[in-house]
Amino acid sequence: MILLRIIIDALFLIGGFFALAGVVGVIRMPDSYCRMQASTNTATLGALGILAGTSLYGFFVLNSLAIGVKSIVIGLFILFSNPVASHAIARAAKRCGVYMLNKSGCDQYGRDNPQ
Amino acid sequence: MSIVNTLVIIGMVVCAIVTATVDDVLSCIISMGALGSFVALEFLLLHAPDVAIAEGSVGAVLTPVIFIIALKKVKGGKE
Amino acid sequence: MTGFNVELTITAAFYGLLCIALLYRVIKGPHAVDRVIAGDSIDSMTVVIMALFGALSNRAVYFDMALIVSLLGFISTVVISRYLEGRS
Amino acid sequence: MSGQRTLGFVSTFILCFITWIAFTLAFTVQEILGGLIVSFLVSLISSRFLIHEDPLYLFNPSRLLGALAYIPLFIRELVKANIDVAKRSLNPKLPINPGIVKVPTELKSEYGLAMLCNSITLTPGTISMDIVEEGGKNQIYIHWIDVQSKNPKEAGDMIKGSLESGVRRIWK
Repeated sequence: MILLRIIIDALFLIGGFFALAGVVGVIRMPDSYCRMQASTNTATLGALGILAGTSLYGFFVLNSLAIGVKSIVIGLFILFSNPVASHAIARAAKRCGVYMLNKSGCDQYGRDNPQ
Repeated sequence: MSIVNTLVIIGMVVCAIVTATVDDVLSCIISMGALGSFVALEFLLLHAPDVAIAEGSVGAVLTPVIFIIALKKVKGGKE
Repeated sequence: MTGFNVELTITAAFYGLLCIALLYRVIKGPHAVDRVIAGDSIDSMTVVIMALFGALSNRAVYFDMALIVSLLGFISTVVISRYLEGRS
Repeated sequence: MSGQRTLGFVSTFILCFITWIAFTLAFTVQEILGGLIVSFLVSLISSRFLIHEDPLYLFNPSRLLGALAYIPLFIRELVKANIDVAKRSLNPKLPINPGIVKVPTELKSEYGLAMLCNSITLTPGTISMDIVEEGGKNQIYIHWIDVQSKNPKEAGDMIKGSLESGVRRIWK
């Protein structure tokens, strides 16, 4: 039981750390696209770590099948629906001309599709 | 859990103030969606899951979508 | 098994604090795209807090709520991005 | 063609019913009856949009093994990229070098392209923005937070080298 508790605590710590990194990135980054990259960080490991932890907690501590299975289903839905939204908002931002920090001088989308 | 309750109430108030004071209509709609998800969380923290389901589907999703469709019909309020 | 309550509460409070920190980007974001990104992150963090609260109070009904928010949350983002794409 | 359509309908129906069981987890008569009716209606409407090709394409031992082998590969890439982006955003000097690169890919089928693009978007540090078809090959535009190479081939190897070889074992 003590080993299970350590595993669940470690999963919660991992999730919290990556969520903190993502939020700091969203606040600090200089342009919209880099903010998008940082927000993927919270949505993947920040959410999936906590959901894996609650799934283990439901299966082995509470002995409830429903809580464990529903945690896994929520994680799968986040995994499927988040990239669609991220891709759509990135393309819309580039199409309507949001400012992009171009430090490397490499903008092949803007070169191929001039406004 | 009363700490989380306090934090969620602060978030609701800040979102409501942003909704009332910001200039751009689209930003107004987005912050109202954030307000809807905070309100759904608050209902869940008060042990009312049925109200929370209704609020989460209506306040966080349906209202912004309807407002966006209306904004598209009037062409962004310009003209 | 009441020993777990401490971790669950602390994690939920930490995520609530992060939501408040994200509101800075909602208030100040120069363009609507920044606000959309911050709102999307707030949605996924709300789902996490709901799951933690459901595990804390040991009721599977609360997980349905998190499921619905995570399912419908991305629809508004996609609709807003379609609108932005058509406006240019 | 009609047999193809019926098979697609049946597979969509089974997928919907499994999802319903995972949602409710209550094995009473009225729950299962409601699930049968709802998944019948949903698959009647949406099976044409979900399945365009051979419905039994995935039910092949080598492809199922490839799909199983893709999961640990993807998790390893996810953790590696997450640690990288977390280091960058917590660093006080903010070492970023963003840009958009254009990368060719060998994949042809729609499902394979969708799976590769979603995997690229889910790993932090890269977002796939658009797909165009040029010269018989599909090209993906990728926003990259740290551009290390402007050459399409090298950039492609760095971004999606192991992911694409994993996807190619499943889809064409």
